[in-house]
Amino acid sequence: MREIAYYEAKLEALREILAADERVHLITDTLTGFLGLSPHRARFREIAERYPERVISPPISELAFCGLGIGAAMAGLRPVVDVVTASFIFEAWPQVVNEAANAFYMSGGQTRAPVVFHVLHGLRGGGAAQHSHSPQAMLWNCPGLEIALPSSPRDVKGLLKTAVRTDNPTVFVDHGSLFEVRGPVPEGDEAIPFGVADIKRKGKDVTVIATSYMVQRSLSVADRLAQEGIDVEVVDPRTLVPLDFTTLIASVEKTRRVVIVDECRQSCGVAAELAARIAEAGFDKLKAPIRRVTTLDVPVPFSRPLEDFISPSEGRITEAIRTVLR
Amino acid sequence: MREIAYYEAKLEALREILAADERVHLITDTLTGFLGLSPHRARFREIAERYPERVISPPISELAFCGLGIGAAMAGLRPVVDVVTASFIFEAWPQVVNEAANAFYMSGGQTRAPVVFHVLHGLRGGGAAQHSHSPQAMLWNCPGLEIALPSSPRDVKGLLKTAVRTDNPTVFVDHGSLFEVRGPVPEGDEAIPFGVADIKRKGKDVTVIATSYMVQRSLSVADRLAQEGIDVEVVDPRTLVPLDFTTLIASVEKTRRVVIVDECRQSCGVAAELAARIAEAGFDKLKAPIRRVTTLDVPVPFSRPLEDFISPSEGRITEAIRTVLR
Amino acid sequence: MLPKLSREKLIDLCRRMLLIRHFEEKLILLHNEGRFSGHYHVYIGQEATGVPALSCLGPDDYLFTTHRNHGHLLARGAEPKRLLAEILGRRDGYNKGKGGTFHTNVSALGFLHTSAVVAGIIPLAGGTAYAAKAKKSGQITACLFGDGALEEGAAPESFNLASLWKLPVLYLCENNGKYGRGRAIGAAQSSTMAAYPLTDLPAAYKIPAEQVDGTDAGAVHAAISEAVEKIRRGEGPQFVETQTVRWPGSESNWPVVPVPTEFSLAWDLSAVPDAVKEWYRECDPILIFVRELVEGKVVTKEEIGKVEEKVREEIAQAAEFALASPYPELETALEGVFA
Amino acid sequence: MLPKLSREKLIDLCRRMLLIRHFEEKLILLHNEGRFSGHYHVYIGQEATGVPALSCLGPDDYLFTTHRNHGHLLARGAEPKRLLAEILGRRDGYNKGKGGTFHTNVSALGFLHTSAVVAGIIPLAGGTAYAAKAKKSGQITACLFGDGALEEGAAPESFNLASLWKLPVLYLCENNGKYGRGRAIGAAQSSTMAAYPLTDLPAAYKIPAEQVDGTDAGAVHAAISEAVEKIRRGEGPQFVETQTVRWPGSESNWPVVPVPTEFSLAWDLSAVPDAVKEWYRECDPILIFVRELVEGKVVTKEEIGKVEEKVREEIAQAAEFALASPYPELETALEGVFA
Ligand SMILES: Cc1ncc(C[n+]2csc(CCOP(=O)(O)OP(=O)(O)O)c2C)c(N)n1
Ligand SMILES: Cc1ncc(C[n+]2csc(CCOP(=O)(O)OP(=O)(O)O)c2C)c(N)n1
Ligand SMILES: [Mg+2]
Ligand SMILES: [Mg+2]
Repeated sequence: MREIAYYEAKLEALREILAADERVHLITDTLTGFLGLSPHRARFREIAERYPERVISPPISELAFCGLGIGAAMAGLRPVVDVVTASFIFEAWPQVVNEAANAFYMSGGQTRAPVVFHVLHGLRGGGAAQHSHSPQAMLWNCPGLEIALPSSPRDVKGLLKTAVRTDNPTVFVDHGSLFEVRGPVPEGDEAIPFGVADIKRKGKDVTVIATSYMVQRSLSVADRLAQEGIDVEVVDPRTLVPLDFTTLIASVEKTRRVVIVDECRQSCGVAAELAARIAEAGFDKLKAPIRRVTTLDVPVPFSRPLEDFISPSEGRITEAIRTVLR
Repeated sequence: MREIAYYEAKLEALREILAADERVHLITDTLTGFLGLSPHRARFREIAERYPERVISPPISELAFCGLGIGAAMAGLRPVVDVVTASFIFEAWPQVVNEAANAFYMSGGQTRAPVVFHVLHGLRGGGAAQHSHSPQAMLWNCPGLEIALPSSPRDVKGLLKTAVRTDNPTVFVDHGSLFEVRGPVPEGDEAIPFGVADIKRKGKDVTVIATSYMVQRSLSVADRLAQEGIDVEVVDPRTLVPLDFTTLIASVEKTRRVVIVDECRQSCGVAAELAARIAEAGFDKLKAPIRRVTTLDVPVPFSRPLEDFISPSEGRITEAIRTVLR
Repeated sequence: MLPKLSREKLIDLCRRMLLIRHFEEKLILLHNEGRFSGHYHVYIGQEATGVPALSCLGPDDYLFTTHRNHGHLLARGAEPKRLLAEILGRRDGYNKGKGGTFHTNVSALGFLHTSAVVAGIIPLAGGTAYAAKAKKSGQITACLFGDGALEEGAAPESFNLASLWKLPVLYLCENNGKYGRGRAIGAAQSSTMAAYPLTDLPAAYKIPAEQVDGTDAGAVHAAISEAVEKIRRGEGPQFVETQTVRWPGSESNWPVVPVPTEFSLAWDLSAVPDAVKEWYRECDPILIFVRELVEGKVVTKEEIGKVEEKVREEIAQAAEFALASPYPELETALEGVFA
Repeated sequence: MLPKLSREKLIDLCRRMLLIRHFEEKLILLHNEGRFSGHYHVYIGQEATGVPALSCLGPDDYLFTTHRNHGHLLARGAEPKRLLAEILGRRDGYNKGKGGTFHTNVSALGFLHTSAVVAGIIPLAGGTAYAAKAKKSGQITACLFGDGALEEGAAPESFNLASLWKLPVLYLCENNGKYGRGRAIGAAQSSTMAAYPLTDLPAAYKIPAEQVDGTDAGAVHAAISEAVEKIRRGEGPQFVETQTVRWPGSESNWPVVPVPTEFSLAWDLSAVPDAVKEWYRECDPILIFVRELVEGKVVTKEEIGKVEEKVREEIAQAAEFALASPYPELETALEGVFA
């Protein structure tokens, strides 16, 4: 299979989605569309130019344009709304968590809101306290939203296709540090269903459950530890809602040792929920306490050494793995 | 000690706070001030009338008036901002989680923002999907905010006093269903320090960690189970940030069985964090998996029987206790 | 002033207004009997806004409404029995009991989503308008909200988008705060909104904005039909503010009925308590409309009496239906989170 | 036009403008050398707004600024070395390296908090103004933001509060989008803001609002000092929009220096690349100011040369200081979350 870069797979998905379904509209800054500050962002322009009526650039009004996306979805479009930096979804919080998430349920099934919100989450190198959020834990605490977190070129393409096709509001949580990752991506239309975890690396000694960019970090830690004879299994849930708990717990029952790596802050983060569920379901299987490796519970400092220090770094992942193996 | 109603203790605290410290200003709908739709709300009016310059009624602009509270705190006041229904704090989300929470840290300690946000959280009987949120889990995922959840007349008075005195932004998460609860409240100024859990009922068979109104529910379950000879310890953290984990884990080590009762939705909720921490720290102490009793992971339905069904009811608490004792 | 409409149409407007009033008065009784819990809001006093305004819309148009939605749904033809069942949290409610008073919506009538978050619908309305424009379907969106909604930033943000993108949306701002005495009894604009007259705000965004007496069915009908025409011609968003005086029954947080409405109050207020007489004499939009109909010789009092009688029956049947409808199965609480 | 100020004061303004310019040009070089990571924004082209505007404030007044804060801090007297250390993430930075370019603030100078969330400071500024009014301290608050901030609902919501409560706040909107070509190179108002002229928005809230040429130091000084006086007299919030043309070096997402500034460009543009010559000739506020100073016979070219020389030295020392400052101890990342 051909290998392409993550950002190329993402652009390819957008291109194919627009070509296949004229209900799809992109609400995005057409100069940075879906790639944020990536040096490749100009590549989006060609897409924007091909669909001038379906790719629109909004004012700095996240609350209004996210709400507009929800309303347009209710009326039959398939809007993909690019909020860019994940921290800015907070500006649209009332629309996302209190309108989109509730629409289908509280209408008694009358109204669907198949909107996709696209955000770039996490530590990005100098983003400091206000531009480095990972809102997926808060979003998971809010029933009614699907949450997808790709971690590979193949996943970003396949999950984005599904995000646009499901009948539910979806938050597509991407990470700028993935853009240069290269990997195999099938040609043509291969949507990846939501709710199917992916074992990114098979192993027998310890299960590392990782999300988003942390999958890549965990894989490189696993490679390094393999040289010491430690055989790490890396499991990527790919979507939090719906969650493929079956695959997760099967891996846990095999290895009986678990590390969870996620970029949300620890308290009430994604790793907390996964840890709580696994600790309950795997109570008499676990041979060691579950370790969480997350962004530490502080606002994100600007200075790079400090930012690296609080991040779920390869060093901290390695240490956690060693601890659960002890 | 005299016994008074919770709402009276709360009003007394507000009265004493205003009298003691002229930096305190209340931003609140003066017609419902701090009591929401409670039948006692008119009792607030007397306070509002005594301090016309320090009790002000804002427009329906949560983002702006919460931000105004933060700014006023930065300039030396001690504003207490009543957001009323907790769901409306979402309107102010960018100011609360991305300004107030970060101010002290990202200024390198130059700027304090000792504002208090007051919200009424949780299921309230017919509040439906948009008016029934418990945002404390989302807030705990956001370092920089103190979070207090009173559960008794004494606590509401003592914690409110501390909330106004600490130098940090605090979210004061109250529950309308507590207002009629009666209990002992010392006369005079007795602030309750943050970060000190309270054992609301001593017991030896099982630890129930409960927050806010769920403390009251757990206490009545405990009373009922006592008749069957089941001796339940009910521990109330009272503040999530800072968290008195020492008291929690001490109780866990004593009973070795844990149920966590909290009104947030389950996924990434407060109970998830507590469960994850206890499962890790108490790994070889626990005799049974930790059970969480939370609001189920669905939007809140309007119809009363459905609302009761998804709530962390006495029935579900009882069942969870029996399960961990099995 | 009477709307310039056929006799049949005028009678139909009258019927709808009476239907709303009797529905709401019944609802208050049911609440007082403890038949449902939760806070709720009634539309009494605003009937001459909703009914003529919504009569200007086409069958495919979209609508969004708020916590004060009952009147809008009924004006558009929702069945009282299913609406009432919803408000009582029953299985036969439009939303299967999951929405309740705050969120009743009927997508078949164009009401896709009803938000009780103040201003929550204003961004959404831009979305359906955007979709209709993209699809060139000719549908417009009517966004119905209160004066308080303008205090939320969601309103101006959305006005900007609608104006820039010339979206086919009608903003109907029902200002029930005229002479209001503070938030709880209707926002007194002068104390909560510096942008006064309220039309100054949409006007700043170059959205044509007009004020009209919301108790005058003819004036409302004229203003709304003109605005709707402009929108259909592609002139972009339009804003209309209708002004009404808050019904004294809504002055506390929980509505009370000072006197049960019957059309004959239009001429005889002896049954009305003195404290509220002025409102029923000067401000009750239904009584004004009834007087205009009779004095304009469109209908006789007897004819109106018959209309009201039928409305009463319909409401009685609706109440019977709703009270007989079972509560939803408990397991349904766990269903329908995702499509 | 020159501000009506003493010769010493005018020279001081000139010095501050040059300080900002040289600081920012140095910063771009340091970034190109990889000395710090993260996105950042420079103030080049807006110096004749910030410097004269901030000179109208008193020492106790409060200020809030944005992602584009460096110029404001320097205009107010922040030490270049500590500012630069902050932007490089070093221990001696004003924020101990925790804030960085987006969040540098100096509370001793009245800058309590710098938000890089567009419009994030606008609600906060109402708060310090509210506090000053409550304490009758006479302090005013200057809230400095870009044209794009008006697109966020936080702006109109806050204008409403400020107007209703007559808060002592100056809104200074630096519109650097004049002739901008789309968001990334400065919001072209006409395409992103329907409320145009921008002053229409505050005016709707009854906040007196004025537009002024932001490259004309004298005009800015006159407008701001008048606004400040009105605020101090208790007339409530005032709004001033200053218009500048975006510096061509900021047209991409990462700034580049087309030509290093020296004051002599005011008369000799031969070193300037043709593509950007127009901006340096017509729009560079520093060169305009320098020409006015010399042509108005306030100072000689030689005197300005000396000022610039000192500025250059100060910047060189600042860079040396900042680069020599160590990174913070790692454990400090975990400190200072709570007071
Ligand atoms: C965001 C938000 N804040 C506060 C409330 C509480 N609330 C419910 S109705 C209401 C008044 C709304 O006034 P208006 O929009 O004029 O509508 P009216 O009730 O007068 O029809 C308020 C403040 C809410 N529902 N949503
Ligand atoms: C809420 C939010 N949305 C988007 C951004 C990304 N962003 C950073 S600067 C900027 C443009 C701001 O324009 P303006 O306010 O005119 O300031 P300027 O940069 O032109 O000085 C944007 C959109 C942000 N920082 N915050
Ligand atoms: Mg109103
Ligand atoms: Mg700008």
